[in-house]
Amino acid sequence: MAGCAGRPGIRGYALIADSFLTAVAAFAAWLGAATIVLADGRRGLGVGIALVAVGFTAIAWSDGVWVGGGFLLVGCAIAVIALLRAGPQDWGLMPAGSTSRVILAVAVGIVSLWMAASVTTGPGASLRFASLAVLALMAGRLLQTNAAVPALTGAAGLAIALAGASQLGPNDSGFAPYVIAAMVTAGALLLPAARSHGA
Amino acid sequence: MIQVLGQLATHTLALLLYPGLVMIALFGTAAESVWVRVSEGRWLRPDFPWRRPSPVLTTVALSAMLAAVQMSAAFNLVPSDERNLIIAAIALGLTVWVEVALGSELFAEPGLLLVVQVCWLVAVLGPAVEPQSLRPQVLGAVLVPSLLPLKVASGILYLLCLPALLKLWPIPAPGERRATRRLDAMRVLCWWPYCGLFATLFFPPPPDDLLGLVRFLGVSLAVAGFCVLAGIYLGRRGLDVARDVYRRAVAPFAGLVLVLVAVTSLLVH
Amino acid sequence: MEPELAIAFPAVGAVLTAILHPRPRAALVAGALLGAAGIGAVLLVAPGLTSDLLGVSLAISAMSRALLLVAAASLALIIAFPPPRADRAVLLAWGLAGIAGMAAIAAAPNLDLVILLTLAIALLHAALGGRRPLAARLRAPALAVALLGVGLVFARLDGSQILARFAAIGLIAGLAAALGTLPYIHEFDPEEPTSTSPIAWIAFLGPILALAVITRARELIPTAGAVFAAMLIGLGLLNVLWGGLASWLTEKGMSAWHYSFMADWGLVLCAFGILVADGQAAAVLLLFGIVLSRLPLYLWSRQSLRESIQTDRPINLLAAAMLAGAAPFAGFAARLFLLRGATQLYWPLALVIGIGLLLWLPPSLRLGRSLGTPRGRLALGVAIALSLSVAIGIYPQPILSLAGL
Amino acid sequence: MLWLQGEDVTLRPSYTLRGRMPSIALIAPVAIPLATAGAVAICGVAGWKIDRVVLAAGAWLAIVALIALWAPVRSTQELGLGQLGFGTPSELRLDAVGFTFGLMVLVPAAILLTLQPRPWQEGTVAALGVAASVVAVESGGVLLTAVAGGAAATLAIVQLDVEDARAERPPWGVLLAAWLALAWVAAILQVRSGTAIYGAVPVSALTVPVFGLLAASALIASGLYPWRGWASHLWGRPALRSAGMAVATLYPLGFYLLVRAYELGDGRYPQFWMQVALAGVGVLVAFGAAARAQGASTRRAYLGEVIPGLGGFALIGISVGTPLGLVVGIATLGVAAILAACLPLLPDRGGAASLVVIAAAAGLPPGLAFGVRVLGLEATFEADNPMGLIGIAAAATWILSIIAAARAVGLPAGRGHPAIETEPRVAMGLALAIVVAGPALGLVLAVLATPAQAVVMPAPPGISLGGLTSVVTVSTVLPAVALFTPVLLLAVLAYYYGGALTVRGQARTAFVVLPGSDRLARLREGLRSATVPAQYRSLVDLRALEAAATGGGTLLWLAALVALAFAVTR
Repeated sequence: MAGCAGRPGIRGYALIADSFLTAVAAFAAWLGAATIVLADGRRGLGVGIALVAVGFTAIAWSDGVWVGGGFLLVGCAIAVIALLRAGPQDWGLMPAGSTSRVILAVAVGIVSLWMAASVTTGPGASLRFASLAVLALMAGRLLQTNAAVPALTGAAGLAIALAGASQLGPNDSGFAPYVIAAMVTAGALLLPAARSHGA
Repeated sequence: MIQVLGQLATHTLALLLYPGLVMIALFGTAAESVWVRVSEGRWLRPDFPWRRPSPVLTTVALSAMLAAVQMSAAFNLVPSDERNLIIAAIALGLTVWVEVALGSELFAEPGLLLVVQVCWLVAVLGPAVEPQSLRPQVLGAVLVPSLLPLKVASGILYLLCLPALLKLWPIPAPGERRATRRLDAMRVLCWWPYCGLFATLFFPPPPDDLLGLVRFLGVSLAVAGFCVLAGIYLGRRGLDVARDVYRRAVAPFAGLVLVLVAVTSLLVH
Repeated sequence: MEPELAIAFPAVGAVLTAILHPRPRAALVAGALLGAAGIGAVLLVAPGLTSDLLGVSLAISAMSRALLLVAAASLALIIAFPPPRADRAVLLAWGLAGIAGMAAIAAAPNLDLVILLTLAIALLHAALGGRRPLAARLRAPALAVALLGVGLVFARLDGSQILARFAAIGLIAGLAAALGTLPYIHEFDPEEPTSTSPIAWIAFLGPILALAVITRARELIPTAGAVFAAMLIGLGLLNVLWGGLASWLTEKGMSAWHYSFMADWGLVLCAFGILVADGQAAAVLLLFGIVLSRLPLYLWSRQSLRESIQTDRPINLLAAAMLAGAAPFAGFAARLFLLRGATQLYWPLALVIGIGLLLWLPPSLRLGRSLGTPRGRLALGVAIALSLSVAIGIYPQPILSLAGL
Repeated sequence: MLWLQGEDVTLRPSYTLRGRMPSIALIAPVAIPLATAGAVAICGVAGWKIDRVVLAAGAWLAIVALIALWAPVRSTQELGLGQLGFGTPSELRLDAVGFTFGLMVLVPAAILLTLQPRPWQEGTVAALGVAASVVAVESGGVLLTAVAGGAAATLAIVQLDVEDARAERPPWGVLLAAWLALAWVAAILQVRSGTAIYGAVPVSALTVPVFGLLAASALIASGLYPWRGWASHLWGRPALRSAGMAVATLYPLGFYLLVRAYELGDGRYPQFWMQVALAGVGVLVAFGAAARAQGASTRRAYLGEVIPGLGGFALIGISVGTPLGLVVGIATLGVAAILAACLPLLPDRGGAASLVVIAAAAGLPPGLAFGVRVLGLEATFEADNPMGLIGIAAAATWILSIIAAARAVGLPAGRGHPAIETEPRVAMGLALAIVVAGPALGLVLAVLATPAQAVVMPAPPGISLGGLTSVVTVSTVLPAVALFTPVLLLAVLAYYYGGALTVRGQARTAFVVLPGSDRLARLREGLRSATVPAQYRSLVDLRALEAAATGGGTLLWLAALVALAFAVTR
């Protein structure tokens, strides 16, 4: 439970870490995750995963993890391209009967925000918020869907969030989590099942 | 080796002669004759037409011999420390039931007879609990005031059980068609061990002299006499009374003796 | 560089075997050679010694090494004595892939990588195909990853003490979901090939993953160590009860096997929850039993289960005894350690576990009979599995030493 | 300590050959049956029809090895097995207890393996079972005994199921429970005192709960219940090959634990009332067997109650807590061991063989069974109160068993087990040996039982039990040779020259119907046929439960998470 205390990476960038930029990045990540939850179409899922990746990349860069963030972007780019190159290209945002998904997205966002800002202490609130929100929303998505592409996109989102969350650790975990996350993100949507028609 | 051979000879004589087989036959024949005389109203000449003894009779005879040599009769050839109450009790118990091999239908009220047998065991073994000794003459010699009530109660229970165990009660065995009684060879074998064991357990051991012998025989004959009288009495009162006596009186009394055994051992401790 | 090789050799072996699949003999030879090389690397690993060749500090603990070796032994047993009508090349390919993944998990320096690797393995496993849709195959493992991730995040947050407890919940629930034990039982289709079914998680990948998660979790949340252990024991007892009863009473034979794995895992969780050396020893022996005894027997019994054959030969009854953890098989030694550990911890727990152990017999008899009448090589394979179990049961010291206990 | 009446014949230490026997040889009585099992399996697989010869040779060789190991030294020999991995070092130990119980296992097993033909698979398992059983009694500590005893139980079950899967056999779960309980005892002893080696456990470690657990495991392991236990169920099987082996290899083990418990407690059990309770159980076991025997419908059913009856008396003797009681208890087990070999060889028909077996089993004077029972009862009276009351109950039980035996003479034979399994002459010979051994009671006790007693319960100074011709007790002397020899000779003469006993086997009603027995039977039947009431069946609908648990339902998973959170935040 050392948290961020005593971690030079965070201590040095504490101000930046909780600046407006990281807050926006964290919000973007949540928005992306919410989009993945709310969308059934490939375009919607692509935008969602892109937002998640951009958000976590921004937070990583703000924390000085330039290479790791870069890997995330590359992996995400491959995933988005894979999504947009196969299958029917539609948005599928908030189809009929999405009320529960909307409630899930909002509720998870609020609870994560409360946890990150009020229940927990120390710097890195944006990262805490983003990590909790995206992990929870991706889990919800994976439990809710019966289709392959949303499930794989959810798995990709999980990978990105896990890589980002690795920065919360007391020790510098290096770029390995980002590399694996990038491979998982890209690989998930390059799987044959992800190329199948329909989402 | 000599010692062992000597012991063998002594025990063989005890088993075959005194207080073994010969004494069993003499005492038993006399007692059985009296019983038949009293119950039939006339003397019957004991006639034992010689035929090979059946395994059942042989077993009863061996058991009776084994029980007899455990008694503290005067001039008993078996050394006093080599006598054992358990052997006597179990051997005598055996004599009652060997006939079951021929068929349990030979027994009237087998359940009741078993209850009586257990009561008799309580009377025989109960007094041995507190002294923690199974040497018969030691139990006979016990005159500690705290143990006397138990000893007296056990003696009474012993006497009450005897008529049933010797089958002097009026409960006829099913399928017994004989109109008149005759000498019962198996009972002949049991009179002496039963009566002698009473004299052993509930009276101080007699000295090895003529007076001691007379005293022991006297007590044994008195017990036999009691059994005969009790048998006659029960016979006169009828089947139901006999059954009730053993069900409603003897069995609870045995329970009381058992309680006495427990209480005595607790108090003495 | 042994950890890297321990991962690389089986991984390459898996790829080569898959590529050479049209030529089975060549595929088997290539896979066997590279697999053997990988195991050689595992054997050469000095437990705890870190290798930083790829910029990532990799190290394999003694217990992980022991589990990797037993997984390899189990795979060798299955390949050498394959179930009827099984494609050995496919079995070897996926087995080697699994061992590569397990080696990676074992060598991973932190829980972040363990979770990410688990996600990667889950995706690959889901991509294998099978009778269930991909989303259904991915659901439980991905949930496990999410729960483990949330647990990890909570473990790293500053604030109230309760956060550590939430972290413990996330890690335990995530582990249960990854293994497929109660309450996160994976959807099971009896007709699905073993390599694509949840059995791969509960019987092959599970042990090393559980070890990685539990050992690292203890370091992560020392303040919630007692809660963590208590939850392990509670969940373990729940699985013992459920697994035993369901395995005994369920109608489908294949499901009975599935539940029996859960019952075994119940004991393993209890053992991990008992924070004394005996508990760890019990866990190691029980995991050995799952991988080296129960998994091969399950694979060998699938054919007779399909044909609904039930036999009562000595080999069936001995197999039943082995599955039930009766003496002199390894299960009895494991139970002995478990009872001793529980006695040191809190003796009523030993009583509860002891009573629970009796639940193994009825299902084990059923499972043993479902083995049918193994003939030829299969009979030899069963005999070897039985002999190994007896050897470990009578003389567990070498295994415990290998595991650093 | 061997005593001739008044004459000390103690073996001088210089007589022994201590040190001449390499300790590794202690493995021989175990290794030989193991090798035999391997050889029998090879013969079977190869199709050579010599497996029976191999079995017989192996079994008898194991006996020879055991005697050769023990006889020259007659003192404890140990073989350290090092760290097997069970926490503390394990060891094999051959002392008088191990030797006596080893013979109890090996002799009947050897007789049965020699005379009864069996398929090679059964033979292999049987030989393995014998080996496991010998390890159990040769082990130096509780832990190894638990492992080996559990193995013996497993192998006995396998053997019985292989012979006939549908026939009655001991419930496997119950046997496993017994040995698991013993394993737990070992674990507790190791935790409390750092060792579970019989000779090294401190007396304080054998607390009342630990002993209670050990006693429970012992009673369950040998099926010592007042109701019908596995030792009597087994004789209802159509074939009696495996039944005899199961009784021979398993039945003594529970008693072995109770004997070793004296060693753990330095010659006594933790509390006197525990001895009384165990002796009470012994009376109930013997009484239950006698009660069932006197109501048996066939001679086979009667013979099925012989071993439990003797077991009850052995338990009484062992529990009394005096050297005499222990010696007699062990000797009673010896009689049971011979009968365990005798009964399976006895054909289900009338005749002299069955008559002699019944006489030997019932304890007719002057047989060995009679002598040990007399001494057993004597031990209860000579022990502290209230053991004497137990003695009275035991005497009454004995009478009931005599009634049962007498009644059994005229019972129909019952379902015949295959004639090829039977050896009437050998069965009669074994029974005659029990009867004829009556006068040698002192010798039997001195050679087999007294040394074992001396290991676990040192007799008070100046008191000796075993004599070659007489048995000296606290209050009396039983002149076994002097009293029983003439009785035996007279009996032989009388029965030889006497008339024949002509009893026609016929169905007989129970001699006495014990009060409450029908109510008990009804209660047990009611319990057996108890079912969940219809209106509650939906609560235990396993199919629905299974569907709910395995459906991968999101709600269930979330609910489980919430439940966990709730549990740990309380």
